Amino acid sequence: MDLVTILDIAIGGLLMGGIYALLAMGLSLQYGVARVLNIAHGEFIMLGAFATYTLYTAFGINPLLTLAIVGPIIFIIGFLLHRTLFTRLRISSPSPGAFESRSLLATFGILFIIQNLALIGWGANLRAYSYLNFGVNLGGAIFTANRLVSLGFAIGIGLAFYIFLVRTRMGKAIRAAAQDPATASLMGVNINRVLAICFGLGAVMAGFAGTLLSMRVPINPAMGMNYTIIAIIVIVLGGLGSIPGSFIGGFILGIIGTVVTYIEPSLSLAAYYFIFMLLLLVRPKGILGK
Amino acid sequence: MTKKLLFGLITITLVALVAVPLCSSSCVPAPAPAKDSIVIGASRPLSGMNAMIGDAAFGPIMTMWEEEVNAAGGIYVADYGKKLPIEYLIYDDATDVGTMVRLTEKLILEDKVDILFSSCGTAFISAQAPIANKYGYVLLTAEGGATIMRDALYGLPYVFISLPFSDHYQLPVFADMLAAKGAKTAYIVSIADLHGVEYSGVAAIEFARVGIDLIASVSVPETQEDFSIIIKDAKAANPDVFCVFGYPPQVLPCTAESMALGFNPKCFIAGPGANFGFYQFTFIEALGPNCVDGVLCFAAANRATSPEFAELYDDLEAIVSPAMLDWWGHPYYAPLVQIWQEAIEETGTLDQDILRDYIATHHFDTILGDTYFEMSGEGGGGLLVKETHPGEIGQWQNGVVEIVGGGPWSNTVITADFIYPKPPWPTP
Amino acid sequence: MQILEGEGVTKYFGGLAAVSKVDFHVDQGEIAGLIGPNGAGKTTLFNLISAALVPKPGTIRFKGEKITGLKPHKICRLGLARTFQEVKIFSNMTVLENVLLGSLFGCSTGMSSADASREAEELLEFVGLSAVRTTPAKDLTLVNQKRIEVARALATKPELLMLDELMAGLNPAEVAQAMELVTRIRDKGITIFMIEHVMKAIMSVCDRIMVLHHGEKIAEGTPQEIAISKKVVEVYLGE
Amino acid sequence: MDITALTSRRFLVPGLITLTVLATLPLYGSLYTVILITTILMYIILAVSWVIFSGPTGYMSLASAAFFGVGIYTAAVLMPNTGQLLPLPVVVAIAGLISGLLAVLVGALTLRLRGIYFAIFTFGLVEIIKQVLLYWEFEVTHTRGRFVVLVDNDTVFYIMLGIFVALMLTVYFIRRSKFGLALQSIGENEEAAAHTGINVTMVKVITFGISAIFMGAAGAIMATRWTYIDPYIAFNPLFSFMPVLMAIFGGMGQLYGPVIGAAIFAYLQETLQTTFPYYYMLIFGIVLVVAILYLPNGIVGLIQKLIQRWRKGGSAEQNANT
Repeated sequence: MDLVTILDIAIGGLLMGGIYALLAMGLSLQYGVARVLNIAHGEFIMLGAFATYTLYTAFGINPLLTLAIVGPIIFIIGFLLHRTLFTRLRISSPSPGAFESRSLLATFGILFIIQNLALIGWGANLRAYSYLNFGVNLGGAIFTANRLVSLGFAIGIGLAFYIFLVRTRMGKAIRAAAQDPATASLMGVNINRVLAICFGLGAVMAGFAGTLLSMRVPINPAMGMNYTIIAIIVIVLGGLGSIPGSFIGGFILGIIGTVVTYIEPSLSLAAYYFIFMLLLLVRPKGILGK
Repeated sequence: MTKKLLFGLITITLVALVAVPLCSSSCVPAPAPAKDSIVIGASRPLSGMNAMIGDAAFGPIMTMWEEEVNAAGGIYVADYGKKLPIEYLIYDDATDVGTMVRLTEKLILEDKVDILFSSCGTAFISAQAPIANKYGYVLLTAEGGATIMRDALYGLPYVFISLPFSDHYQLPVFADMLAAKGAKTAYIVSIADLHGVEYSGVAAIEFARVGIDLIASVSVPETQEDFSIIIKDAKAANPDVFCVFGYPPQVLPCTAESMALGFNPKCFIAGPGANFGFYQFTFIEALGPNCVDGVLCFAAANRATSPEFAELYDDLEAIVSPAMLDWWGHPYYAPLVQIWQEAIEETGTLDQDILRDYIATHHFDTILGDTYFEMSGEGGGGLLVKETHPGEIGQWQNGVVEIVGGGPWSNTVITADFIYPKPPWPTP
Repeated sequence: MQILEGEGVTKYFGGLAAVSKVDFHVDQGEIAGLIGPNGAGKTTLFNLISAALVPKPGTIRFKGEKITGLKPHKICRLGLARTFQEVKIFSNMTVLENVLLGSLFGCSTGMSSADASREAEELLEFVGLSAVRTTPAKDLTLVNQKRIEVARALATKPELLMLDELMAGLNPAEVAQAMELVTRIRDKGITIFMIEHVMKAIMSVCDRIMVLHHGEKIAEGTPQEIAISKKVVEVYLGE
Repeated sequence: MDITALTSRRFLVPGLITLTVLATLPLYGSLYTVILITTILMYIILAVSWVIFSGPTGYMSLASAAFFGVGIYTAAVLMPNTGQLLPLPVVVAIAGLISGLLAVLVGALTLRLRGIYFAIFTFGLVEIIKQVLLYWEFEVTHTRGRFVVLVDNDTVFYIMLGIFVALMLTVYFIRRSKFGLALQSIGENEEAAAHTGINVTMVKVITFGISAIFMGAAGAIMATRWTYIDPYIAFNPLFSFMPVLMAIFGGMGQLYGPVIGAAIFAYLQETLQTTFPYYYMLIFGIVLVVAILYLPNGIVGLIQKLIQRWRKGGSAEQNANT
């Protein structure tokens, strides 16, 4: 194996992992903090992808600039969804377990609703566009520019979010809520608002991932489920509620995926699940789980 | 109080949602029909992954036919002594085979539709064919076709397959074209499903026949997204011919990566996917209308094939976006409705057995020209004969899919010469 | 004869030793007590013995046989039963069913359903719960729920019964009843190993007492010896 | 969860009536009603089987599609349209046993995982079986999809009904047995159960196996309805999620919850797909969300509330009379 191949696999893995990490951080916030296992996570990815597609092809807005438009819109959708639905569910549920199963069911409903609305709005057709689709040479290994840019944004968004969590008041409130919602609310944190913000931010990250994905993957209204599954796997691998865990888990899964594709593509998905399940048996609480 | 009211309201709604259709469908006996329309039933993927195929392929043909027939007052059916308009009864199978099977049986047993239209996707048709056959409903299949289905036709007298597929007669034609140009090596990427396996398998046989070496045949799972490693591997192998036997989610990323990584084999074939308008539209913004020139696809006809095809595509373009035009499937879906119409008008009945025998034994005059099915033995089903095919292989040239390959029979219309090697990918 | 012995029993949680190199033993037929301030590692030691946790390193022997590494249900069937500091009953099952489970599953020798029922009834009589046998366990008072636990443990036919703070949260009259129950159990020939905070109780019923502090055993002896041990007094006063 | 509810006497008479109504269905029901009820029974079997294990133990299993799929595929292999190798009931039994064995193996390996970790592991199981099977079929046996023999609709219906009855009887006998008591105690308090001498792992693994047997059997019989099987069709993740949704929708507090939940869910889906084909997901989604908001304990909660209200109304009337 020569150096270029190693670079191919290593950087290729990072490129794949970057998107996975972004996908997973969003879900990690929603599940790790707000305790909503959002099966409709992929639908927010789809919304982000379609929004970017439409803004780019219809209005010629640079796909990367659409992040600024997609972000606030999806945040509002997510925030309101939590305020109107999940807050009520949380208050009316007798136990955290009951809340989890009820919210799981509710997100299935949301999945159906969003997907159907997308079908009505955009039609069932597959859509794709080409943006920054040229090769960039990194030490002999060539990568498409749109993937490198995606990775850059994924890391940037991840870091910005981490700083937000560590440095800001709201970030601290979120971390407190993740630890123990009851205590956090005793300490004067407006827990419902914090959880709604978490849910909204989680949706935004899904939307961002959708924007970045749309630059290189054909999109359609039914695309979401696969990404939801990837995101769930990553957060489980990383350890529930651990944002760094999700970030690292994303990259690990990306590299595993790339390595197995290199070795035997037809078994890549099988190998992928096998390794994941093996890791889970060795570390039943995820890589950074406690 | 409001809570109580709401609670009651929801209960009533839930009960009503369940009870009303139950009653309307089973409690009230259907009145003896005074026939005033031909009811055509179909279980189609209106949601889920296959919706993107169904919506673009047979869907618009169905819509156009309904408008055309009903504008003319309907189809004359001698049994009823009058013209009957057509009426669709379409259910959503949500891209689930189990649901499709059940809804097909509902259409047949409960709705007692006059005609059954095809479901969408090879696996779906494979499951639908035995069901339609069991109840004696003629099934002219649309989006799908495979060798396993042809093999099953011997026991399925009511089933007629229209769409051409791998060895019938796409890949043999393709292999001969390559041999004529002196291609020596090939590299295949295929999706791990029955379509990918069939095409890669048949291609291996056909390539061997004409002396093309198969360097590699790589199969990928349906969720594979990153094709860079495979394209890099292919580039290193430097084959003359590169084949992507997958769907748009594989075909488009493979094309994009090939462009970006500078992989430009002498021949690049991809499908199904490259035969659709959106293949070009994906790159048109960045690279101009000639963005995918040189890429080959499975395609039968274009506007230059005949005035009828020009009209068909113009009509289609009036109701769907040009990105949805399909140069492979539409030429075969459009004749389906023509065959139905002719069979009903000529036999003057909606009786499935009579219609089946008529379709099995007659030649039809459709936009394909002389159109007929080859029957699989005595009690078998039909396969649209290869001599009906107007073409097998297309190539993007100057932003248009030209027909560059077809069988040596009279219906074939080659619209342009096969360009080999393909021109380099355009640069932005 | 020693029915239970531990050698160098140790358990770390993260970097913290909850139980550190503790050697201990319980003699056949005695009532042994385990005391110590909060967080001394008493319940952890019980959990190690009953195999809710696995010591690392250290070995525990029961009736001369090594039991470290066995599953909890195996240990129970060997004749080592326990109760819990925070009651763990089967809340939605009846009192009788709670105890019946012990007779059905807790013994190494199989028992017919009829025998098991009869025995469960007898044990309910023994702990004084016959009147509420068909009541769901969750509807009982704390003291009665603790009695269910004792009866359930006894139903497994133990040779050694470990009681984890049986008397915590009980009023003086109830404590007296519990003490009486403990001696009655011992009179049945069952060895008892108990954790207790109620000093008066433990001093009066125990034959021998061990003292844990910060996971280490700091003293051992008869109640009288413990009462005057400087080390023990320091620990308790220093708290 | 209390699995006594369905097995207690007050359900005996309604149960027998329902059974009689169902068993004679082909005599008076339309051909399609038989097919629809077969599908609904399939969902009920999946949901109830899921609840048998996941209800008392609290493990959220997403392996249903794996067990169901193994059943489907077993039938596809043993009953090709080119010549049935074994009689249908035997195939159904074999399929159930293979699924059950698989569950026992998987259970022994994975029951130490808890919560979402277990859920995702079991979901991975579905994918891994599908992928390995794809590899095996395409690269080794070179099989591209399998056609299954067509079976008479009434036969399919009766076998499905038979599986359903067997499932209900199993639940009944489990409940009455020592084993059922142990299972219930694990649901109440696993730690206490272990220290009371119950081999909790064994009980859980066996329960997991039993629930898988019925899923596999239902899969085998469904294969004959779908007629064409490939790994994608057999191992559809939908069948992992559906039983969970149906059980929560119906309410897990009582066993009749998943039965009713599955029935309503399946029927609603069918109705919407045929009545509002273009808006089916939208309406279905709204119904789900609304139901979740206003029926916190599922359909069971609603029924219990109604019964309570009715009883209260009844007693109030009595009081007024005296």
